[in-house]
Amino acid sequence: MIYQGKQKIWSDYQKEIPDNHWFYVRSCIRQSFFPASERYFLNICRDLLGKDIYETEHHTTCGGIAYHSDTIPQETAMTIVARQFALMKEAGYKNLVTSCITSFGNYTEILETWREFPELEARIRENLWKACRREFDKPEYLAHASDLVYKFRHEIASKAKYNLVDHMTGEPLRVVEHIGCHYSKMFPHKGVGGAEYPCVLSGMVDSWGGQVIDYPERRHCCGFGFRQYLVKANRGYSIANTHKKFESMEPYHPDMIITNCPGCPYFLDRWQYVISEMEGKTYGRNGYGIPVFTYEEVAGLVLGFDPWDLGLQMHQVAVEPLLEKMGVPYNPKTKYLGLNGKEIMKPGLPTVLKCC
Amino acid sequence: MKDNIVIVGGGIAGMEAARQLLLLGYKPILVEKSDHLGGHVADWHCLFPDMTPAQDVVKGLVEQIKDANIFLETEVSFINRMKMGYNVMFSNGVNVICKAILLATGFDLFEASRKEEYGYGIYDQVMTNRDLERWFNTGDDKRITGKDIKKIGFVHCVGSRDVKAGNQQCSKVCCITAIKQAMEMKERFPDAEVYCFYMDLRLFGKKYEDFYIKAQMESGVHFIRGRVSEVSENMQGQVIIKTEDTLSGKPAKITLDLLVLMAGIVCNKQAVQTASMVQVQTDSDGFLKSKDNILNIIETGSKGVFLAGTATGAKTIPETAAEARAAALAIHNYLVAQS
Amino acid sequence: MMDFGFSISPSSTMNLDKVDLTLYDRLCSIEPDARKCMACGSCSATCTAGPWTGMSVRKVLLDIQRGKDKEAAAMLKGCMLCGKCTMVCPRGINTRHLILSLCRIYGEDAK
Amino acid sequence: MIDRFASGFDPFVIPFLIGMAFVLVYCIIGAIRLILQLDAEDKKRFFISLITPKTIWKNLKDLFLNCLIHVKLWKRNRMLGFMHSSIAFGWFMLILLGHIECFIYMPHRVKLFYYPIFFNYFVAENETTIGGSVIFFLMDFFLLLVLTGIVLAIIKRVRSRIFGMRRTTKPSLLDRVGLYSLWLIFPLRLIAESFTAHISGGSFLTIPMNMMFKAFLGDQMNMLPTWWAYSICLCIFMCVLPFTRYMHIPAEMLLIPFRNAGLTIKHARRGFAKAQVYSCPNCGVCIDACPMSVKKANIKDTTVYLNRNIRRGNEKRIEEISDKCLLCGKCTAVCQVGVDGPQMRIAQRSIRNYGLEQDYSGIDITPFKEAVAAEASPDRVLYFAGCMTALTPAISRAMESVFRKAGVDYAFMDKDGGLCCGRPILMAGRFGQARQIIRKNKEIIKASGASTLVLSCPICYKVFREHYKLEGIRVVHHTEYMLELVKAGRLSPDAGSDVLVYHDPCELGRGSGIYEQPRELLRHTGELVEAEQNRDMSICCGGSLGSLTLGFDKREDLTRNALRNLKAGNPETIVTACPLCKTTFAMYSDIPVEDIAETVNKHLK
Repeated sequence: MIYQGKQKIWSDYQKEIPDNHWFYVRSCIRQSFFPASERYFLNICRDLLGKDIYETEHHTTCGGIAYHSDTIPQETAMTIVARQFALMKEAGYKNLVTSCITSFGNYTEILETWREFPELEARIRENLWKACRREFDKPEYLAHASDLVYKFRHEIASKAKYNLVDHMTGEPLRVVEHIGCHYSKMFPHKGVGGAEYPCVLSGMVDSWGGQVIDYPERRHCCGFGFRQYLVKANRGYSIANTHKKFESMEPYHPDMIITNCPGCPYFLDRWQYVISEMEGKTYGRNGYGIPVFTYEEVAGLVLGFDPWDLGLQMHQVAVEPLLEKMGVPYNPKTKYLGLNGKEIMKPGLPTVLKCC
Repeated sequence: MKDNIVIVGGGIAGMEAARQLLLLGYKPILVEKSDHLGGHVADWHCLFPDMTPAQDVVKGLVEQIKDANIFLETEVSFINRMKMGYNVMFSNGVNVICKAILLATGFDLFEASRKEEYGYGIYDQVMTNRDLERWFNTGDDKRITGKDIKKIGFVHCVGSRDVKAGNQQCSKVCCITAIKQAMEMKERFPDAEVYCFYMDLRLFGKKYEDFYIKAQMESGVHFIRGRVSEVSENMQGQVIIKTEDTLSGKPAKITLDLLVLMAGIVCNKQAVQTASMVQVQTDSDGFLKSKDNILNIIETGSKGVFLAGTATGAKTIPETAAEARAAALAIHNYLVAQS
Repeated sequence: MMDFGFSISPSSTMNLDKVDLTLYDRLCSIEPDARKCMACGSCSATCTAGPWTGMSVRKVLLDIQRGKDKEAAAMLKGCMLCGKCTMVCPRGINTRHLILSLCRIYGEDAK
Repeated sequence: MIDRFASGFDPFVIPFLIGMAFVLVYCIIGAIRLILQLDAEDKKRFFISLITPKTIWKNLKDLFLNCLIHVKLWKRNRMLGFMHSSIAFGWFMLILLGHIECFIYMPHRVKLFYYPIFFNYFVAENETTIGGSVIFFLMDFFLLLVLTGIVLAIIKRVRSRIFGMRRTTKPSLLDRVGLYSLWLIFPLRLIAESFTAHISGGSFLTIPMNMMFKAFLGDQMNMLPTWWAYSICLCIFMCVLPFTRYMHIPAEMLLIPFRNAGLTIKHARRGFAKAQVYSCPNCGVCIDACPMSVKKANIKDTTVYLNRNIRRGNEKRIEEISDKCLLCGKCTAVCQVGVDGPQMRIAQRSIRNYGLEQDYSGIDITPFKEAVAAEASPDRVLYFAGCMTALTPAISRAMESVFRKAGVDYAFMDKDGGLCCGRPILMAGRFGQARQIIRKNKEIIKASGASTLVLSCPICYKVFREHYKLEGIRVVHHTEYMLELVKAGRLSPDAGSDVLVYHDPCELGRGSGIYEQPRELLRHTGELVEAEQNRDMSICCGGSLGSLTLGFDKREDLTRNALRNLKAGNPETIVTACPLCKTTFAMYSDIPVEDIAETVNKHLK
């Protein structure tokens, strides 16, 4: 890869990200899959970086999953989104940051649609008024939470306790970055670095000491694809895509995968188990899988938070080999202890994939 | 008067060479076996890529070579090699001693009836590209006149790129001719669907690709990649052709009101005979053999014998004309060196 | 192995890096003319068996060039060996013998 | 005559006895093996033929005419015929007369196997023998006959062209041993008998020789060694015989009854096929006849080499030879012993292993059958043009026109394409698959209810006639059918002045025996000239489907040669009766080539 070439593209796709005062909307599925990620995002931003990030318990789903699964029309999704904007207006914020890539894509798509068809915006305004007597302003800036972490990556790096390097050899870790499709594939100029070579995650990896690996299927979808997974008959197609990605990255021996989408880490993580059961194949070293992280989890690890506080025990693929490589201390005995110190249940072990 | 030069063939190559030689101060002798000048082009209607009327091209040239000695309906009976040139005997009894001979003998259009499976001469509604041009010129052909023509097919590569027809070479101009004729037919029969059945589309020349795009965009010609294998006839006298649509990978059948065969360019058999009188052989492709196929396509192995035009292989008119000019210059240089 | 109620769908992409050309190479070694094909489709269009069995010489050759040996085999089974394809081939390929040779080298695989 | 030796024995007969015993045992065992290799049906047929008076008579006649007189060879070339029959018949007569002689004069010695052969050594003349001078004369006469044959054979070795053979096979080492011993046998016999002529009597040849020897040599010491040499030569010849081309002598004696019993080749290497292989005299007549041997190409792919390689078990060559052949059948037409080259080759092709077997069980012919059945009518003529005719639409169109002009109610069965007739796949040796196709086509034809099936393609015609067994349906080629129409007055072509030459397609002529009908038909339409080689000697056009391996580029010479042959009588048009011949000739011919249907149609109003 010619690095300068990518630099050139990145410079063409720069995104203006305000420094402070954000209205935060959470993701539906991340809260259950990666419960600590969003919390640590807020912790990092508020406590460590001292930013003003507001969130309200009144916000709902953005309707993205239903929209992408063809169960609601776009107007419905627009009205839901309009309500979030109204909440933001009511709270006095102008910058919106979303936790979820699909939300981000959904918001972007809606804002772009309104820009093209103002009459549609007027109708939604009317709908929202009819539905709940609220009014909204469009956000001045729209960002994904990873954009913020990207913006503050150097500050995080300066506070880092650990780096993305093999602490025994000093070699950088080989990191696969995977961007959610809806981040910039629909509207390239809305993402950091554009659609072909977005640098939102690779920027983090670079500044935290890791080495991003470039493999042929780098831009390929994780395989979730909403309908493809949600309809069981299509699930073979979903896993085929994930399988294709892993087959493609396998020769590069990645140490970890970093993602910024709710679905991707989940599917890249869980499908490794399914593939191992179906084909008897694992992609990590010594029978382990390749651990998959959200960007918040990686930031948390770098900043020295306890892995179990970051919720890494919720992953299917064991993270311990990576923690050892990075030199992050962890206590195997507390892996499955809840916040109250009591044992949360231990998962059963897969037949092929090594987990601990 | 300077030295005698005999030009065999009064097509584009022969006429253009004669024109240039006249300008150089020679008085060439031009023999043509048919009763008119212009060769195959004289039978044509319009020429790609600018739809120039073929008659204008031919007439323009004929006008400019009036001063040459032109023998129509005359063939070369025999040629004897002499010490300083050739003794050429014509079928009209004229005997000429000349220093240089230019073989501008042109090509034969492939006899479409030899590909019996295409049914030329067997089915009513099958014609060749030449027949179609004739119809453009005369407006008289029982296959078209007074018929309700709704579907027209053009078969590319008839007698070209086909070992079974004894000609492996590409005839170079049929792709663009087919597209030209397809568009012309579409103009005359706007309601008709026009299909081109091709193996490869070879559109190399100036503005040819524009023609192709125009055929797709404006005329809506359908291009089907597959070589026609058989033709049969139905009760209504329409022709049914069998081909494979190789892009969708399925055998296809289509009923047409008119089938036009793009007969290719093959070597003029008579030319081979004439050439053998001056020891000019045929190349492995069946056309006359040049001294060298890159930089010296004009000269032959025999001294004072030159070639121009499609005698050495399929060519377009501009290529032929350019070659004829080159030949005229080569003859001039040769004669200067001789004296 | 666990049954999840679905399996990994085969890729619709042809991975030309992974194409196994053993059969094609073997074919070319005994029928060098196989390389001559320009996929004009005359053979398939004229095929006597085609309308009945789906046989297409052009596709058989293409499948083998793309390593799709099974598909080619299925199609070959429908050939009636009438030789019409050989007659119409503009490149003069002895398609009939090519088919017979293919039928044979499938046997070599089994050994 | 009296015994010279009381014992009636001398050690020099031992070599002869060894040779004789060996060859007899070998041949008898071989014959039994071949008979056992026949399948049950063929075996039965064979044994029945051996006791049926008609076949017994035919066997005897064929054995006499073919093995002794070589009538076929006489027809081909008199010198060749004379050479072979003088040796074979002369030798046979020598043996026969020897026995007669022995029977007349020494009846008590007849049971000694060797005695009649070396009669002249063991007996002495006395006054009772005077009456036998006729036999002595005959003995000398036949010996002279054989010797002339031998002289011719030696000349033929050096100059085969005199005998009308341009190319012949090269004998193997054993062949040479056999050949030279055969040449030596008779001169030695002459010398041996001459030495004893003054004792045992002789005639015009041996007596003068005896006197001459006496004058030159003077003693009797040479007598015994020449008899030894004679016996040894016989021994050598008989011992090598099973391993040389001379095996054809005993093998043909088995092949003739086999053929007369009506056997066909059931197995590529056993029974009837093996008998054919051994019957091949390696004469090489088929080399000149083979259409592939134009310009000295493919000489080693002729039937004689097939037989030779089968005997040697060279599988690679067997495959090459059997796959290349056009199956035109000309080698069989010229073969002296009647080796069926095409059938032999198809048999070789049939035992090949294919990893992939064609299967047509999935073909659903119901719609086709229904469409045909919907128009069923017993008076209707069913016209099957065949797949090749789809590439020569002029033929089918001409036929349709002929039908219409003759007022024939016809149905064009494969106008929109039909199934293959099965002959091409049969030629490829895939019998099972051919049967599948035949079964399907048969169903369709039966469903049509037609009583006559007219075919345009001789390839189809042959298989329809031989393998379809369409009871109640007459199968005719369009040449026959049109002639019938003409004879019945339903067609009256006007005579033209065109000079036509008729090319006999292999499958129609040699394959189906139709030579006269097309000629008769053509005489109605124009002046017919004959090709240099015609009828069963006609030369294949080179387009045959029979050959599996012969590529397009390799066939041009064959076609041009066939065209040269056809143009011997300066015809204006070449007429054939096969779509494949037409297509093939049209590629290279400089005069028009048309099908007989087109010719006839042109001359109809």
